[in-house]
Amino acid sequence: MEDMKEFLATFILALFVYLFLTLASGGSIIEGSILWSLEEIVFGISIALIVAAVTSHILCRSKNFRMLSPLRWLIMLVYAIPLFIEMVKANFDMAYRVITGRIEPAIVKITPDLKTDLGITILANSITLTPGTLTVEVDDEKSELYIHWIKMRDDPDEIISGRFVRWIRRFAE
Amino acid sequence: MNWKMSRVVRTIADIMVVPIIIFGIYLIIHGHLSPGGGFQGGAVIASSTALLIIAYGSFGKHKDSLSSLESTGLTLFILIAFLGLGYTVFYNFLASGGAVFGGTVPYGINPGRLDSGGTVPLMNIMVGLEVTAALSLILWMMAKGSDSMDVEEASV
Amino acid sequence: MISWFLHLPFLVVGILVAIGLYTVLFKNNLIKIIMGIAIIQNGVNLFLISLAYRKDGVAPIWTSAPDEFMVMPTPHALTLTSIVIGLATTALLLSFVMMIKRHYGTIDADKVRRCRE
Amino acid sequence: MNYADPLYIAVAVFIVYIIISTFRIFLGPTAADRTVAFDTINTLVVASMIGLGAAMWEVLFIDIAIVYAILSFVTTLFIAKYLEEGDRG
Amino acid sequence: MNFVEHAPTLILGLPLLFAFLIPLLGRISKDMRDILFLMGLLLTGLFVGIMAYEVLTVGGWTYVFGASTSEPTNPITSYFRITFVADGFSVLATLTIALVALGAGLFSFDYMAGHAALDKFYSLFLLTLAGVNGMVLTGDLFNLFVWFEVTSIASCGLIAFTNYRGKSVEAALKYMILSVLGGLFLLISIGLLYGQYGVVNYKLLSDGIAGSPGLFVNKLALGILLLVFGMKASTVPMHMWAPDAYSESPGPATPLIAITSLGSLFVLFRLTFGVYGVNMGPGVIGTILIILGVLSMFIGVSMALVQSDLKRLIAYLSVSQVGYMTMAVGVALTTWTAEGINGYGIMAMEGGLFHMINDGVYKALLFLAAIAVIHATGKRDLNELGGLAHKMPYTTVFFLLGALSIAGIPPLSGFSSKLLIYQSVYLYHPILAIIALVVSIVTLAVICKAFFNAFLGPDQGQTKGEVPKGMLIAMGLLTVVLIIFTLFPHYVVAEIVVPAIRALGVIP
Amino acid sequence: MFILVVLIITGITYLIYKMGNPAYKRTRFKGQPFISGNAPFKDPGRMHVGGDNLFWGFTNALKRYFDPLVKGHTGIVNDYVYWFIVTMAVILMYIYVTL
Amino acid sequence: MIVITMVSVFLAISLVFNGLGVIGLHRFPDVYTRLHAATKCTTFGSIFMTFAVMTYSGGMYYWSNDAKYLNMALHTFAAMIALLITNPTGAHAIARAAHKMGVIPRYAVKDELKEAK
Amino acid sequence: MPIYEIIIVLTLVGLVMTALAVVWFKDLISAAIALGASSLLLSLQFYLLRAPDVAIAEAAVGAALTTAIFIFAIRATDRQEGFS
Amino acid sequence: MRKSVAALAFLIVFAFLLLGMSQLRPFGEPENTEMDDYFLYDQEEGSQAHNQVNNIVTAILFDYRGLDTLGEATVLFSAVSGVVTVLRKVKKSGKEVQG
Repeated sequence: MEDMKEFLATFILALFVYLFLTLASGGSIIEGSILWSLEEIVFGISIALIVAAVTSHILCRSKNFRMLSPLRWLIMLVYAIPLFIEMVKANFDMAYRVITGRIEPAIVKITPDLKTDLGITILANSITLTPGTLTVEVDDEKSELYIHWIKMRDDPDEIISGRFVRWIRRFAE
Repeated sequence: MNWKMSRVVRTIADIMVVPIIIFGIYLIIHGHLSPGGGFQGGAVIASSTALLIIAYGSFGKHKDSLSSLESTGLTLFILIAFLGLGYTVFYNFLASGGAVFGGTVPYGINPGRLDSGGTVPLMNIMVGLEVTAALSLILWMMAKGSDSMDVEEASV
Repeated sequence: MISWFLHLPFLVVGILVAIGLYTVLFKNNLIKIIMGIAIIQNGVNLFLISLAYRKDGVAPIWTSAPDEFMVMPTPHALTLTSIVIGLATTALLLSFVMMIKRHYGTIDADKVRRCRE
Repeated sequence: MNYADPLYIAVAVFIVYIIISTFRIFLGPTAADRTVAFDTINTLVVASMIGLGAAMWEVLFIDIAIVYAILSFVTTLFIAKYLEEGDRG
Repeated sequence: MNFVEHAPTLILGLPLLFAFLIPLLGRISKDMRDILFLMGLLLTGLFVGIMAYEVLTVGGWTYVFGASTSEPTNPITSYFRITFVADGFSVLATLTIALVALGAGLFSFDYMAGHAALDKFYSLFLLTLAGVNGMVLTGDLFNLFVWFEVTSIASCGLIAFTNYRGKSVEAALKYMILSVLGGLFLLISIGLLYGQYGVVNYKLLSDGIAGSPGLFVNKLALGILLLVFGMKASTVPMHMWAPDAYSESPGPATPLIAITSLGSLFVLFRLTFGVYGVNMGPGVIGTILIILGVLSMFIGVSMALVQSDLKRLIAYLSVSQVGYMTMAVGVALTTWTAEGINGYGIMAMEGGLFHMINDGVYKALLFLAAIAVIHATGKRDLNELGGLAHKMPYTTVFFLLGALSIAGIPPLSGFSSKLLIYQSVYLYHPILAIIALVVSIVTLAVICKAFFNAFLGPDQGQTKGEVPKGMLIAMGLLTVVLIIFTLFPHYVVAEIVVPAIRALGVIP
Repeated sequence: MFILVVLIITGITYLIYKMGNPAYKRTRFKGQPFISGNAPFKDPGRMHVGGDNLFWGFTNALKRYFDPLVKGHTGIVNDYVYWFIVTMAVILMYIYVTL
Repeated sequence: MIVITMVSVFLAISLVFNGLGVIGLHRFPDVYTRLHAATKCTTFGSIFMTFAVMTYSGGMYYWSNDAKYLNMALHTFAAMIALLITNPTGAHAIARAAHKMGVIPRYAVKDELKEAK
Repeated sequence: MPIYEIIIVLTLVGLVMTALAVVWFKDLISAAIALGASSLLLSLQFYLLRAPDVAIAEAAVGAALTTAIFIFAIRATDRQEGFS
Repeated sequence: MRKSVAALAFLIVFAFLLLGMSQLRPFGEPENTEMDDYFLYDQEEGSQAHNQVNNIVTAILFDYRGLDTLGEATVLFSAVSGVVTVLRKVKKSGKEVQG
């Protein structure tokens, strides 16, 4: 059963990527033709089958099939909005630091209480993209992140990762 | 190379492998329609191997199968070339024949017309197989070779 | 436009080849020598592609109208071949260097000289 | 004023940025600094490739930018892994 | 399907096909691997024979790849594709290559037994063979570059096959660096010619050069081409890779690597005669070739005199033999006018080309005999060898035949070609003939040194007996060819060498 | 012409003879054969002339020719490339001047 | 016209932030702070570049009704996703490598990672 | 305004600078990084000269695989140029 | 001495390269384009590039110059064979002198 799930997940990902890349190959949509030409669909399905057969054990190495449900993907898309807002803030902050040169860096530890690999990864990357913080080290077993902070303040857990953790817990845990 | 990288990198590598392979295959089979082709796609797929090597430090025991894949790709390539021997070597005998890859293509952009080109897409696929296997093998051998420098004593 | 600009990519090719040759001639480290060879390869590839360029030409793919003015496609094919060959030679040379390090304990060209006379 | 001119100008400025970043490759005291500069150049090259592809009206050229965005990551990881291991002597 | 028409492609394609098949099917069993290797060699030889027969009886032809018919139908556009040239010169070259490769391949079964990863060895062997064949057969400058690189890479893999010896890897590295540099300069000259004329085929290029001979680009490309192929053919002063590569390569690969340098000499002649031709001042090219040849002869043989390593000694001798051919063809080039080569030039040309096929065969025989000695005794230093004639009579005879032939002792075939060279060169300039004679005498001295030290004298008890039969058969094959050349030199010159000269277009 | 050749060869022979050791006297090594100046042979019972000894006289007489030659073959990669480039420069200059 | 205005605005934002990143690359004192500047600013600027191109090609699609511009927009989106995934990971890898190399964060008031080891 | 030519010239300047950096560095890993940057700019140059196939190949080979195997080789030998 | 000669030869080669490059046709304006125009625009014979394959570079790689691609793949194959051969395990062998 797990093999089947692995295979299915890889297959869906591969097919999705392929069809995304070859979208609009069927000609103009407004003129009424379908989005993909027939050859693309046939090739896409066969290639996705082959790739899924070869690399099925790589994608789901942690045997964690939560991400198969479409609802979680939807939440993930919505997550892009707060991330983007944070990025805008980050960049204005960065502009301020670049122009004035006022820095007070430190490396601090936070413990964000996330369990899965995916959650930790998304959190780490989000932190890297947001105000004045940069993930330096991730502990392999425990969920501890060491973060380079360009302007140190108190209570790092809440300031750095508070909002993200709440969002990420909704789709990755 | 038996040292894994951090958890973040490993997870991202796992996620990226399948899209990279699919992208490589996309380059290979659209080689006769858009920029790309057997070699470029093969190199991209081989870089997914590089990603696995770098993230996990090892690559399993695929040396023999990769070597076989390489030989198979090249043998089929040269056989396709020699199948045109009724006319000449490398003659594109499938073109416009209506059979596999025998469709004719009008002028202009036609991204979806995979069914054209005669022997060219077949050769692209064969070269893609060969290049994938060859570059993966090179990377793997060099990673292993750079690892075991002081294991065995060399005879001078 | 000034006339020297018309040859500028070719002159850059000459400079790149010269930089690579300098590295091969005067550097003693084997890996540095191979880097020099890689620079020469880059220069030669740039040379071939510069030969192919036609002013206001587009890429040699039938993307839009049937009648377009395209750059010349033959050097592209030649350069593609030469890039692959460059990768193959670089890999082989580097594996030789690794083996020499294993046998000799050094990669200094002045000390790798057991074949002499 | 052509439609594509803003894109061309932006790309030209990007390439000036790239040249400025190469100074960091020259100056950087440690290899890590050079890697940072390399990463910056990667991103800038990807951005200028996307811009150029649009400016030249070459639809299929965007593929190259995707290849670059993926592969530069692999290169950065290679360098980072070597630096992590430290000098093996 | 008319196989005769496709013979040039099959000469190239069959070794490639078997080289790709050996790692795939050779995993089944060892016998399968050996059979595939032997089949590749024999089929290549067969098609070389077929092509030679067809060319020598009917006439040469040009093969166009990928067109609907293999004959060039349009005088311009057919040559935009890759072409192969099957003429007398190709026959001469491919015959030499096939003979030597057959000998070395038969030799390798017994010699290489016991090594690991033999399928790679056989594969690389066939790849080198295919590369040299492609180099001499092709009619396209860029295709020449591709096969040049195939040859370099495959032969470097062969040299480094004995990777447990540091010296082998070192020799391979040096050869590889020089080859890659040469290949890059070759690519630069291809780019120069392409930028000027827009084509890469020999025929169209020679038409273009005939149209505008005085351009600087032509001269630059000519210099680079001369240099690169001179380097690959191991002429002094770019010869230094050759002794390393010859002496450190594993046994059966040595004649093959020697044949790659002969093959590049063939290519050099094809380029200077076919592409540049009479328009670009053959006298200047001839002078350069003469100078390179004299230097090669003299320095090669002097260095051979002071060697004590058996294989290295023969390697320097082969460098000096390359000088003979270069000098002879250079002399022929200086007499080339618009009417063709006349006077003693024809004789020089005959001597040079006949010496090439001769040299390929007896050099391979000499190398194989030396390798047999090394295989039997495990020693390669002449100070330690001695008295082998008691235990290894056959090898002694083979070595003696090859040695006397390389020194140009009268009844043997080396003498007949050298005699042609002496006569014609004497007419050009007597000093050159004297140098050639002196070099020949010193060669005899070197050969005496090697032979006395290794085979004569009291038995040192280094070996138990003769080498295995497979090696003897291989050496015997080459000896038979050598004896044929010895007995019928006139026939060989008339039937093989003269069509080759005619194919170069220098005599009507 | 032939006489000229003979004269030249005689001259070369005389030169070689002249460059030999003039201090050599016949009586110095009385009683044993002189093999070479390189190394004394170890086992007189199984006397065999080794590789370095055979043309020792010749090479030693022409020491001034052979020494730079042997020393020139250094075995360093840079030197191999050096000779390549030098020959390239010479040939290109020659072609540029004459053609 | 509105498309061109939007494209210009996006391009201006992209230029400003990339410039900030490059300036920061030279202005900051050590690896980590340089990484802050380089990663965040260039990623953000490049994303705005992709926005500009997507707007441009979307406008072209709207005007010309040709599917190839839709294709272009989608591929640009794919490039953006690739940038978004890979850039922070690369920055993390570099930072980790620098810390393992022993590069000390300059002017740092606290280093808990070093204390933890 | 010949903006296209200006872009080409700027890229060539960057190319030469990174190539000089390769020769200048004593630290081989830095030289490998500079070589990667050089090949990056070369690929951009190919892109500008309308050679998309070659640009993809150079991107895949020059930027990723060549740097990777150089780093493997440096890892197996010495990092500094003058060392041993 | 040796270094200065090397530098001189290097400079000569560099000068010749620059001279040759500057004697070439100007950048962007080729002189003879028959072959490429045949690949690009010819409609009469051998026009498979137009009818079959959109990407003309691919058409040249696999059809007009297919043998080059075969050679290129062969180069890669032999390089892989070489790398696998060279980097295989070093065994302590008794047959050390052989080779």
